[in-house]
Amino acid sequence: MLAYILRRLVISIFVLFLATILVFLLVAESGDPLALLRANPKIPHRVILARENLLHLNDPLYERYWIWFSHAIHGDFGNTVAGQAVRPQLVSHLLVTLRMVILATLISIVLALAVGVYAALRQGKVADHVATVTNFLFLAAPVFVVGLLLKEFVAIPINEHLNRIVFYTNGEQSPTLSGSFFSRLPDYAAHTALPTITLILVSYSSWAIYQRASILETLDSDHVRLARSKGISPRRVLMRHVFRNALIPVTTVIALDFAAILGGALITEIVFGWQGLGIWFLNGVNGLDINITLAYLLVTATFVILFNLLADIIYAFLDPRIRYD
Amino acid sequence: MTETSDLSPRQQRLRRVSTSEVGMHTLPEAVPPAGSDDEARYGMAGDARGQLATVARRFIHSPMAVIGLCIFFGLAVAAILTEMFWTYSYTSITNTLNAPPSLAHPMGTNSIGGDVFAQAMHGTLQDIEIALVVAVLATFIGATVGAIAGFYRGGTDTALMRFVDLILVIPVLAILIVLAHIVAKQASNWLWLAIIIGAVSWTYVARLVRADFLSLRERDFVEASRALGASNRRIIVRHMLPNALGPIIVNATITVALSIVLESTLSYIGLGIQPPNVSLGLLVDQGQDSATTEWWLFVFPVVILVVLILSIFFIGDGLREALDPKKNRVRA
Amino acid sequence: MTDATMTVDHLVVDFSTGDGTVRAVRGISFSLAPQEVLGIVGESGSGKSVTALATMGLLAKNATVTGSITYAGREILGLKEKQLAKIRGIGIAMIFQDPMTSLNPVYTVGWQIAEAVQAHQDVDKNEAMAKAVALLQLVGIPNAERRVQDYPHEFSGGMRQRVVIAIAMANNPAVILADEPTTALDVTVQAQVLDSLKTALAETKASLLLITHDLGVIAGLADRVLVMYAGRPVEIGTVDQIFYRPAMPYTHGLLGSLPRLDSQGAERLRQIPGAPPSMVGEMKGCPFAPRCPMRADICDEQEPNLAPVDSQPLDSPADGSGSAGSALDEIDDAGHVAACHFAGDVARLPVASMFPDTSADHEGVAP
Amino acid sequence: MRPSRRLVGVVAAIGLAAITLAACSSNNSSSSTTSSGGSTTGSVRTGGTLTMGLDENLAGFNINTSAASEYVLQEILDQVWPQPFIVNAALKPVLNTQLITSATSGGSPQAVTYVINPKAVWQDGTPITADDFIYNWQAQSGNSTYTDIGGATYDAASSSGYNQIATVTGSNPTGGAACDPGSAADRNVGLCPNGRTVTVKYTTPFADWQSLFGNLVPAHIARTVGWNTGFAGPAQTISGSWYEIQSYTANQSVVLVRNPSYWGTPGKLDKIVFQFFSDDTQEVPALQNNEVQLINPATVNTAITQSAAQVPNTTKVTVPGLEFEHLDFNEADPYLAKLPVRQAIAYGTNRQEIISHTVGEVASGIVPLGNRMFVASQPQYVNDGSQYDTVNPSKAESLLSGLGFKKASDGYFQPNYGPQSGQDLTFTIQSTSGNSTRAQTEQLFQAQMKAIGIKINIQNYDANTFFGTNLPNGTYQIAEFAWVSTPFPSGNQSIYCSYTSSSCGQNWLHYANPAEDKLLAAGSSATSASQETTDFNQADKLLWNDMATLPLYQKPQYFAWSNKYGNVIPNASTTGVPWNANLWGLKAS
Repeated sequence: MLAYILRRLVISIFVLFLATILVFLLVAESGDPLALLRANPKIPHRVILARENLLHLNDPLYERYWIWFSHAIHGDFGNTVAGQAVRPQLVSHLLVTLRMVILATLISIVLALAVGVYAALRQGKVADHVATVTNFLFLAAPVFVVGLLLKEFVAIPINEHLNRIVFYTNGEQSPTLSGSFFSRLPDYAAHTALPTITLILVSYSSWAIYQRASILETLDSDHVRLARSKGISPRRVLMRHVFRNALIPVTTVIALDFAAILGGALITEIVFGWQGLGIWFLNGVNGLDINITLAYLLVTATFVILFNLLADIIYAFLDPRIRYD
Repeated sequence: MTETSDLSPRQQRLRRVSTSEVGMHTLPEAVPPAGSDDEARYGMAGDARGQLATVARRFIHSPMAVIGLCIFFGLAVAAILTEMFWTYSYTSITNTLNAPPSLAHPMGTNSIGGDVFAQAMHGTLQDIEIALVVAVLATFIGATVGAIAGFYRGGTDTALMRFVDLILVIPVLAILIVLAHIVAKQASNWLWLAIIIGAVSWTYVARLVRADFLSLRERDFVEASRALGASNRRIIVRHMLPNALGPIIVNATITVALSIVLESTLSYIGLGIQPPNVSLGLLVDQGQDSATTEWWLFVFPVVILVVLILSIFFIGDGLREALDPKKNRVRA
Repeated sequence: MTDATMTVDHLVVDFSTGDGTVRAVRGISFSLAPQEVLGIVGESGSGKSVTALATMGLLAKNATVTGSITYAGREILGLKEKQLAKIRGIGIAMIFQDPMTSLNPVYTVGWQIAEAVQAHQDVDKNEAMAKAVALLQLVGIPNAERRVQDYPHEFSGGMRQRVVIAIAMANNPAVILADEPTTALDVTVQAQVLDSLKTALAETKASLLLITHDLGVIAGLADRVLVMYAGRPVEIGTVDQIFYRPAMPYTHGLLGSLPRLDSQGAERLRQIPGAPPSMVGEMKGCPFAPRCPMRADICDEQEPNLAPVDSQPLDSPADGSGSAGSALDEIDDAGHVAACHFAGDVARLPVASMFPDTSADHEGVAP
Repeated sequence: MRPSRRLVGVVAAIGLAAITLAACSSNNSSSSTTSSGGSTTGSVRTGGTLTMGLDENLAGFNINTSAASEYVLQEILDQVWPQPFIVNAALKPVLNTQLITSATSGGSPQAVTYVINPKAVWQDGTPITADDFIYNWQAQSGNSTYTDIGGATYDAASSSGYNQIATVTGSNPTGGAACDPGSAADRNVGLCPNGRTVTVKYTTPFADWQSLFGNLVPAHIARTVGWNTGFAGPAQTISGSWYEIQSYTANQSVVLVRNPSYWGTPGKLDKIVFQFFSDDTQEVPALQNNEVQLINPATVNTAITQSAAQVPNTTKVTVPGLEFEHLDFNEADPYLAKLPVRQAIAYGTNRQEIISHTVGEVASGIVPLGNRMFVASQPQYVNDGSQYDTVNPSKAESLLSGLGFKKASDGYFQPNYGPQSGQDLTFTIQSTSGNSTRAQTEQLFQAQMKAIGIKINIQNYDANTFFGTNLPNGTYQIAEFAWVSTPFPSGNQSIYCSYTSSSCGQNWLHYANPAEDKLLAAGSSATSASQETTDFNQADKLLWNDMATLPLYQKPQYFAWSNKYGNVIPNASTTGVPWNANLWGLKAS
């Protein structure tokens, strides 16, 4: 198992390496990040030359990549086009994004499993139809639509109705926030609620549909039939045989979707004005900022890879047939 | 996951129809049995015409799928008719500014007097156009790559699948943003948009087809064809591909829905369709600030967008069930 | 038979599917005496397995079951899952067709047997596990003490089926339903599994409902045989009656496809042409008629009911079939019923002589 | 989404914006100078907090560097760094007398003398002296002999004006003390760095001298931490004005509190908080939620104004801004090179319709702009293009016919020469993508041009490509974007002087007229404000005659704030609304 995971890790890192080259080339070839400065005659030419040197813009591409790469493996992601260090920015934006993503992922998983099981057990009944249509609705609604609808038609009316702020619609915390962590918690919660709910709604739906199908499939399986034929209680059949086995495929689906959650977080951040990785990345791309783009790529891909490795471990734990060797 | 070849134990069991980003949607499919009835799985092998009739009959018996089909074609036809016969075009500028829905303007007008109905219908058409191009492109590339990887295995497979993995470790939306930025410099043409969305959407089909091919190539009829001296190309195209057709078709349908999601998201963040052209995502973006005031600028595009995507998911789901022989299996 | 362990009466099972209603079982009645072995034979799709699953209450949700099933004199059809659980395993146990899929892949074999033990016996985990080891030894698994810790995928198909048998006998059930217990196995291990099954019967003194399409298995184990076709029993009788006086052309066909050690000379195997009818929708006439060499107009009009078979020669002596002569004469027709308009005539024909001995129609091989 | 809407706006102003940001903005000196900017809204009490929404994040605090030069930072620094002149709400620079007791310009060559308030000190107690002026000049002079720490090139957002300065010297240290000798390391030997009077001598006259030395960087800090990247947070960005930066949370907020070392009249509010929004359209919901109490979103449209209108107890004001949209004609194009074609387009463009369909919906009183040097809200404004005020399609068509262009059956004119000979006369208009007002303007323009027989295609690009590549490279036919006018018109010189000269870097029009060059040069070096105004207005008249560009309208600025606060006075200049934030306060009820 360890050998397998190490092998996976090595291959993942290799893929990641390829990805950085690809993205590096794409961004590098897409234009001159200093074009705006150059177009401004008020900026002394020497200022632009200095910036070029800082960003190594005049070096050959392979050399620029090597400079980036040799620094990046030591945790130094270089400077932004504006001349600031990338790393502190990366860390601060990452912490913001993780706040939403971790919470949303955990709740989505629980919600998806619950809704999936419930719908499967009520198969064909009204509850099943309601759950399924709801799931499909959230599956079909793009993230920004869900976010906007929640903001405009749920959060603001509630706030107005109660005449106090229950849901903040912008930002990850109030600007003047101070005090101990616990005294700040209610403010965090009021800011985090809407974006997290958005992310949950768009994430859970596909998993719930999948979980339902998986449960139905398992319910119909030979081994569940055998389990039932033993005369054990229906509850035990459900928990020990149906739910337990249905979890296996769902694990993979959730793991594979982690990249998608990060993509969804990007849009959610835009809708709710969160200064997370997504907005940072988008501004980086807009500014042809290679180092920001690559840092985002590196950190999201690393999370995806780690999450998938975690899923592999859980998978091996859930399914004894899997022996990674 | 990054290493597809090692996913095989799972892939044998899993056959997800889609993995998407933006919406992060995974339209799941029932987990197929661990048995070996792959060939019959989607019922496309053998007596094609008879199977087709069966599939069609099953599809028609699924109310959601039929509703989805009606809505989808209803919207498409309405959009085409609007384009041809409606008083206003999506570029029309009238002197009725910010008017709520009325008989003359069923969905109201925007701040420069544009007819929202004409724009929403043109946006719908634009979305469908893009989505169809994406689906064709992604399916073609994906099926080709998957077929080659699954058929030849070995080094070819590894190289191709590593490339597929590239797109799995990064959020698809992030790749799209980078690509859209480059494309935007060339031209803000919807075809370019379709091409880049297609360029990131084919990997799922590739994995799907590859997994199918890995199992198909061990099958008797492939062995037999090989023994008879059929060329690789012929074996792939004439014998193996038809057997993988079911999942490919279902996946293509889902790709249509997902590319609308991607396109509208890109348009929402300003990297997709550019004015004066319109797409539903762009209309939502333009209307979002008006959600509570000039609600018609926001609500109509949102509803059409969601209904359009939903209808395609229903079609896809219906197709999947219709093509799934387990559906009608009776234990005996 | 009031002393029957289990009775099935006018059992009808319909499945509603996207293609319409599938009439899987169209009325079957039989009873099972204590320690009796009743074989049910028929092609795939003839409703054998559905009958067994209906008895256990294990059919899918889209199944509609009517009729009556009693166990120990009690109606069990329509019982709630909870009540059924009290009968399953200890009253009626089941052995499934495909040992590759019928064990839960995520639990050890010992765990799964112990679970069955604990379902009806008030024992702790260790005792249950000890029982599991004993059961595994009984069904002939070597190194049982060690192997209880193994997962199903670490066992071969034959071994797994023995584990399933061990589970079935864990609570000494009164009835065991064995649904094609050897079909999915290699021929070489079939005999071993059958031995395990016999051991199980000997240990538990259970009645056995043996579902198979393998007439060889029936011949070795069964007391009585029920032949099913298109969801209905078409012939019921003792093993001798069925094997030597088949009164239904279909039974003839089945026997013809079986190599017989008791036949003399180089008799060719015979095939039943065509395929079983679709089970969707209503049927008219005898469902076997399209494949029947004896088809007459009445067959298309009227579906024959089960009726006692009168196979006494119309005028003695019987011609041609003198080879088995004296043995045949000893078989009486008591309890022998068949659903054929020409049952009597058929029973008088030499076994398996009705169908051509061509093997060309490969497609139509049953099952 | 729309990050960077404001950035687009600022960027649109490139050259001018840099000047504006680097130089012109300053804060008003005292309460008495608010006269023409609007009335004070009654007495306010001391204490309280106001949170204002800003729509960009910061890239450092030294606004004089190209990396950090942004509008939002100016709004913060209005109250933090010393501002000799403050542009008031009437768009006039006014001396900040709490900092500089007098500033006079005169002589030949031009010399400007500033007398610094002897009590003026930085937050850390270091006096504000000539040294700060010397250092700020050196850093922004563009002269390679002056370098930042480590020998790095000074990153200056603009060297305009500073590069015309010959020397900056101090005199009259506090209390009649002797001049410090200065140090070679600080490059102020013999310049009397501790002097409280500063004399700035120019090599060539610079009419807009008041625009220099705004956002004065503390020299003693900068020499230690570095000009370019040293000002990363509150620790280095020490105050020399009313408020100091208490905390800065990247991408979140900047919190200002009263500067205890301030020598003059202290600010009223205890705390001013600036909260950053990644999308300015979210500012209205935030106002509604009372998350912020003052907003000035870059996006101004009906959606914003209408939803803000639903927020009770707030004042909403729309003010014509200094930014103006215009059509830019590239004369390198064989058809746009013809004056009649440009005139035809100008006559065919219904500017009134464009206004009423776009900005007119949110702000009343916006008129077609008739001047490129001054906007209508400036006192120097003259409408030089009145003949184009009303649309005149027949005139447009006759101009095109006059060139020998024939109107084809599809209603479009067809040129009789060049690449489009015998085809419909077609131009592509381009602008920045993601800006709905510009997109709508283009659509209206397209329809209006169709009416006079010119086919228009629309093609927009991201700001980087549009401003960074397409405009400078001249790869456009007609462009639509904004210039930012300032109280200091000299910035216009580099836009309209002949493109053949290397100093006319923003003349992307391929426009060249020696008479224009002369007028612009005269205006920039004029020694009196009235002469400067006359010269630039004449230059503008000439541009109308040559129809170099077609100004469309002033972009309105939108402000909304809670009625609980008094003395909030919108300011359309790039100084921003916090120009008098030291006077803001909760109304005394």
